[in-house]
Amino acid sequence: MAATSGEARRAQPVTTTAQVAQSRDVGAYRQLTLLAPGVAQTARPGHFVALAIGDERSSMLLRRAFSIHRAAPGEAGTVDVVVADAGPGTHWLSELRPGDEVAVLGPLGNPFPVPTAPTSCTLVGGGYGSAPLFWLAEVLRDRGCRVDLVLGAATEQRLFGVETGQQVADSTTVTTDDGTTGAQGRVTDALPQVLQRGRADLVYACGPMAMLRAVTEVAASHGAVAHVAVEESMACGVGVCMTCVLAVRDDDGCTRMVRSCVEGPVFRGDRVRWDAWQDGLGQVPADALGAPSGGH
Amino acid sequence: MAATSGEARRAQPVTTTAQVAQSRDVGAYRQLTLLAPGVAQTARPGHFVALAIGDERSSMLLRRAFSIHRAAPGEAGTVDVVVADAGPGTHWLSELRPGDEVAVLGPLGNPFPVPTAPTSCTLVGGGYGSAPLFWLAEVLRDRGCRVDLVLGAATEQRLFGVETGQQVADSTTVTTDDGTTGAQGRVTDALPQVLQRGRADLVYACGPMAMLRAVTEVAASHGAVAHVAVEESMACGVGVCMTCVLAVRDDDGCTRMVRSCVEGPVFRGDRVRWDAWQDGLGQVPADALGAPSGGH
Amino acid sequence: MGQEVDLSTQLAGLRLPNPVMTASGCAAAGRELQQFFDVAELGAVVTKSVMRAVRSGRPTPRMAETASGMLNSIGLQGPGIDAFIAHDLPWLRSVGARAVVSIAGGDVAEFRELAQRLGDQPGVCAVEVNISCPNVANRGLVFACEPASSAAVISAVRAVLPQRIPVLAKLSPDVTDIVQIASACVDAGADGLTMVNTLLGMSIDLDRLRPKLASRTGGLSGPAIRPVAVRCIWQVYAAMQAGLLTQVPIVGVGGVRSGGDALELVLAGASAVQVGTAIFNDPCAPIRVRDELAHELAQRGIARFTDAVGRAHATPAPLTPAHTTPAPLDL
Amino acid sequence: MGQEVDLSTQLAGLRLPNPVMTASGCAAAGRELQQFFDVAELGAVVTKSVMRAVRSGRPTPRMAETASGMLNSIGLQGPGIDAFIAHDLPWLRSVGARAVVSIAGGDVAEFRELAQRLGDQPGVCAVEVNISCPNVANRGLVFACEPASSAAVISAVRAVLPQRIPVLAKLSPDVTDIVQIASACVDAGADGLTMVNTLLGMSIDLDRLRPKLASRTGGLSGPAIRPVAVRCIWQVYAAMQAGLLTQVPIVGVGGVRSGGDALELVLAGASAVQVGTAIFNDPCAPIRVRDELAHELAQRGIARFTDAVGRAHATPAPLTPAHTTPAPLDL
Ligand SMILES: Cc1cc2nc3c(=O)[nH]c(=O)nc-3n(C[C@H](O)[C@H](O)[C@H](O)COP(=O)(O)OP(=O)(O)OC[C@H]3O[C@@H](n4cnc5c(N)ncnc54)[C@H](O)[C@@H]3O)c2cc1C
Ligand SMILES: Cc1cc2nc3c(=O)[nH]c(=O)nc-3n(C[C@H](O)[C@H](O)[C@H](O)COP(=O)(O)OP(=O)(O)OC[C@H]3O[C@@H](n4cnc5c(N)ncnc54)[C@H](O)[C@@H]3O)c2cc1C
Ligand SMILES: Cc1cc2nc3c(=O)[nH]c(=O)nc-3n(C[C@H](O)[C@H](O)[C@H](O)COP(=O)(O)O)c2cc1C
Ligand SMILES: Cc1cc2nc3c(=O)[nH]c(=O)nc-3n(C[C@H](O)[C@H](O)[C@H](O)COP(=O)(O)O)c2cc1C
Ligand code: FES
Ligand code: FES
Repeated sequence: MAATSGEARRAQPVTTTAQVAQSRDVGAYRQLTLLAPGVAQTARPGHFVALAIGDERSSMLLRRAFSIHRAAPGEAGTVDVVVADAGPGTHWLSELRPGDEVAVLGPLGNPFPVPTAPTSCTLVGGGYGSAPLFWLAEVLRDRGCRVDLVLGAATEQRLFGVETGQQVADSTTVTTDDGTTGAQGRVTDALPQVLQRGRADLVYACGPMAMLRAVTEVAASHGAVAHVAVEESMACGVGVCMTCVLAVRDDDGCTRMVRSCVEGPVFRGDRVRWDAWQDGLGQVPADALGAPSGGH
Repeated sequence: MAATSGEARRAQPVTTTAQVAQSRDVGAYRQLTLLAPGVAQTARPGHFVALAIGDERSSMLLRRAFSIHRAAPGEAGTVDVVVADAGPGTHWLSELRPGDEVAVLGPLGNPFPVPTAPTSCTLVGGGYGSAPLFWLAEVLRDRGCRVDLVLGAATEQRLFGVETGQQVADSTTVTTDDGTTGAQGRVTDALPQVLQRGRADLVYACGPMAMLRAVTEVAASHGAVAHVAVEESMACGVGVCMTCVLAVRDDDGCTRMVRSCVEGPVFRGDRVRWDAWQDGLGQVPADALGAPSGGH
Repeated sequence: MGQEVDLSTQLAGLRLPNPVMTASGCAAAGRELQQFFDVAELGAVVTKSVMRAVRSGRPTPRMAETASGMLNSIGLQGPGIDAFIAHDLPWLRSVGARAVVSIAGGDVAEFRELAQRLGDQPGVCAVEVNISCPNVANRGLVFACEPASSAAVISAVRAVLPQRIPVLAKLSPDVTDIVQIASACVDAGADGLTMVNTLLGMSIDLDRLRPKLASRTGGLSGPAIRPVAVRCIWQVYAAMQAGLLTQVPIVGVGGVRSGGDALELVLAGASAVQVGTAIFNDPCAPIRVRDELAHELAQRGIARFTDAVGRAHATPAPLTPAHTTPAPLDL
Repeated sequence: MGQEVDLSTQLAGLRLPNPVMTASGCAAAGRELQQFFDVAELGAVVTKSVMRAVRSGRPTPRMAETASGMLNSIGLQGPGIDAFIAHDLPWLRSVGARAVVSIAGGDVAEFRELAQRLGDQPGVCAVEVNISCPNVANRGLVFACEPASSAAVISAVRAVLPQRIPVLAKLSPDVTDIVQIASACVDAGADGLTMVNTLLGMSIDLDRLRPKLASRTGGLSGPAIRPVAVRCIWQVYAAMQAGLLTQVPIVGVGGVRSGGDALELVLAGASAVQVGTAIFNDPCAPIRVRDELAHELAQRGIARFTDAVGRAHATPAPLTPAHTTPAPLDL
């Protein structure tokens, strides 16, 4: 199994008001380029930002979390995010125009751990879940890794970054549920072949929970370790509210309800208690530390 | 006493989404030109509109009321309002830019009653309260009336429409509390002389309650009738909520708590129970119909 | 799309073409809204709570805006029952609107008298009893705060009204145990429950350093309180399902601004829904909510409104053991 | 401008440099916020309610956004008192923060034990007793819903804590008569009252047609509930002024997002203010609220924070008879 570096994983988050430098449609999504040098400086692939919706009079109090698609440090210091218009908050963000302002909090969470030595890696993205993978691919390639990419979505419009993938990865495989482009099927249908071809030791995945679970299982059956970025509802993003927990086994095999915002969002797939997660509900396993719950 | 026409006073209000055609600073205020043909068509001086703040996710549920400064019927059909940035709602409105949309409800309320025969009229405006008076002045002049204007404010910046006044009225007198322009003092200091000079039979006033009261008294002492536009907090603007009431005597001398949105906002000054209004509180006079209150 | 959905609903024998009503005190007696849409198209118009005598209400300011809500302290200003019967009821009949008449009183006798007066009036579809008003005999404590005084009012009203007129008890959320109050009302003969009235709230004027409302406290309404309304409806509906109280229809009210909001109350257990404060933002809100509700139901493939009532009480899918086939992606 | 104002306040013998605290459960034990500002600059850090044992909390989703608010159902996930004493308290001491430790229990014995453990720990400035948790012995009814069980918890805690550590009883607004509960707590020895905890609420997922929270109901917080918090503070403060219960300081909490919001609670009667949900919108909210509060006071010419406490209770100027001199214009 490949060693991954744990150094300097968490970054010092900052709160800042960013100007929107660009906003453009990319398939079914909207890509925002935000001027946020303080965030861009320390961001690494897998970090996320939390964007506030509206001003201090907004009826939507909670920030929305977005994987950083790409950060360009430097004086201008931009951070790109890819937004799916899924509800009122993301809708508000989708309508931002260049020059508008948005409050940004980040970089948050733990980024993808990267191998210390050249390793063969397969990156799997579902829908907008591919957003952080291209930057990760570049970082991995810079370290001498082989990178194979698998991108899937329900339909062509909901794929993100296929062209970029073709530029940054050694191979790019595309699947769609409806077969509008690429192979018809799921990413996990294509994954075994990609893993075999690339002899991957490491798998990185970002997308819906059901996909992450399946990717973890396929990776394991091919002797690879999966690092998956989960997406739990988060109220604070910084570790103070305990809304974003997930059942995860620690080194000693003990299951704890850990905060995905600060102890994740990237977890080793084989540590996540997938059996406790279904249909949008995250159960507290009976053997978890401090289970069962009572009180409120 | 001059006869005023009561015909066709209330208009059929409509709800519409208006585009902002123009937004510009005028002294301390912001003048908005809204494309609202349905409203412009039936509006008359003294009518008001109620503007919604933000969209269906706004935390500010209640509309804000604004006197119509001027309505230009026709195909384009514009309505102008003059907005003082006094709080979060008016601040939001002040920041609207051409092309933005705002929900408009109007025309609401009863306009200023206009005399059926040529009459000498004095119009008194305090601060942005002068906004509806210039259009009124034009209507009065069209009917052969003499129009003297008295405009007052705390300071020069808070006067509205002095130049327009000089164009549309027979005379324009300006007062400021701090003497930055015009005579130092209040509108009621200047009013007696204007009334005498113009031999006014009718006085129209719009501004803060304390001013309206004083104007009513000065008018009475000069044998003139005052029509004043009051400004009560309004939740609905259309007569269904009962928040906007004011103690007013009817023809028989009986005091009732009447809705200023539909039975006003223009009242005969000598009918308003000024004794029941002080320091932002509107009391229910003990002799009012249905007083005293209990319950909730 | 909307046309496919059967919106009709049943409230204790009263059949309504659709479940959307105005909330008491937010639509006067319907006349002013007729300028914007035909109030006869609503499920019903619930009129402002009327008392025996003409009332001038509370001093002003009577309202204050709050975050996603507002406070009001109108003080039940109104013309009194005689004028209501002489002017408002006939008008509602003349336009073909279904009238649910809300009544309020300072003591049981006043409630009884109001119900008596209404019992033989044509055009009264139902009587909603606003028990969230102060009981003059009990230090001004509102009736709805105590099971016994709530029950006393409801049974007095039920006793004098003809059986064909359903009695809806309108409950206050400001109680420790709403199921207890609901239970007392149902036992006393309420044919349905309207939930909820406003929450008691207050707001301070930071310039004048005093309460914004002349009456200091007022009723909090609007989207801010919707989670409380949903919870109250849920609790009482669940208690009915569990057999803890007799099943009667619930009329949901509190923070409904859109068809989706209305659906939330319905899924929690409401057989009809009232629109209140949202009218002040949009005078067309009640009829818009009706149309949006039809659309929301159609989108979800629910052909009959009544199939949605209480639907969220169906237990969420239990967690099954780990299995390796992932659900189809819907990215 | 802010510097001119003396922000210090007194809570039952505990002197704080300023009145702004974090709200329990919204700042963990302070460590995460230290990344954004120095928590020692706050009046105090109120820690997440701790129980005897480690607790994994409730299933997810544990939160839902609502209009100007949110619902949560964390279920008091936490490390248990031993780990809290071993890790969190020493950290707070190490950075010089004032710690108000919130405790929760399923029965009186658990509360007592927690207080006992904390009594001899250095760095405990005050203990806040979260009585809004279910009483396992009483069908899970929360302690704060009944005067007797509230009093039982408070007197047990007060009895075992050294006198120098003030006990704050944290009340639930979900009661018919908050003055009654406040009174019971003060009689049982509470040195102060924290008002209010969340309101019980619920939200339905319109796609899944089931409650959004896995635990169905949850606590409603945020600006939406501020009018309820202000009203509760006002009622209890007024009752104290009227001599109906012993005067103790009130710590206000509920919907504070800005210094102006904090001032609202203060004018209603709060001697200190907690910031909760607003932290999720802005992790710097507590320190920003402190600065904004200083500014709001300075703007109003109030040189000492304590002069603002309860100020809105001064009766509004009575209406004097008609006079003809108008007040100066301020257009
Ligand atoms: C670590 C992380 C990274 C993410 N990266 C991206 C990304 O790159 N691009 C993207 O489009 N979306 C991303 N999401 C999901 C995104 O945060 C949600 O789509 C968004 O919060 C929905 O907000 P809304 O107001 O549009 O929807 P609503 O459903 O109205 O939101 C209501 C509340 O639920 C929360 N919520 C709703 N859906 C989700 C969700 N899927 N995940 C977490 N919280 C949710 C919201 O934050 C909000 O608090 C990410 C989420 C997480 C946790
Ligand atoms: C008939 C009428 C005509 C008006 N014409 C004008 C005009 O031409 N230009 C102009 O600038 N303003 C006018 N006003 C006042 C304007 O409506 C208020 O300034 C505005 O509502 C304040 O909103 P806000 O959100 O900025 O302030 P906030 O104080 O935050 O408002 C909070 C709530 O109080 C109400 N409110 C606050 N101040 C007033 C007030 N002075 N009068 C009525 N309600 C108030 C608001 O409508 C809102 O519901 C008029 C008011 C009325 C009733
Ligand atoms: C201005 C106003 C007046 C009200 N008057 C009454 C009333 O007379 N009788 C009554 O039962 N409820 C009254 N209510 C309460 C509403 O009917 C409704 O229960 C409450 O406002 C919650 O619904 P909403 O959020 O849709 O407004 C009033 C509410 C408002 C805002
Ligand atoms: C996520 C979350 C967790 C909370 N946990 C606790 C808790 O453990 N103990 C407690 O007394 N109150 C808890 N509360 C309630 C808050 O301390 C506060 O009383 C309430 O949220 C109202 O204040 P706010 O509107 O500023 O959030 C919690 C609130 C939230 C939002
Ligand atoms: S989102 Fe608050 S702890 Fe993770
Ligand atoms: S503002 Fe509603 S009745 Fe006048």
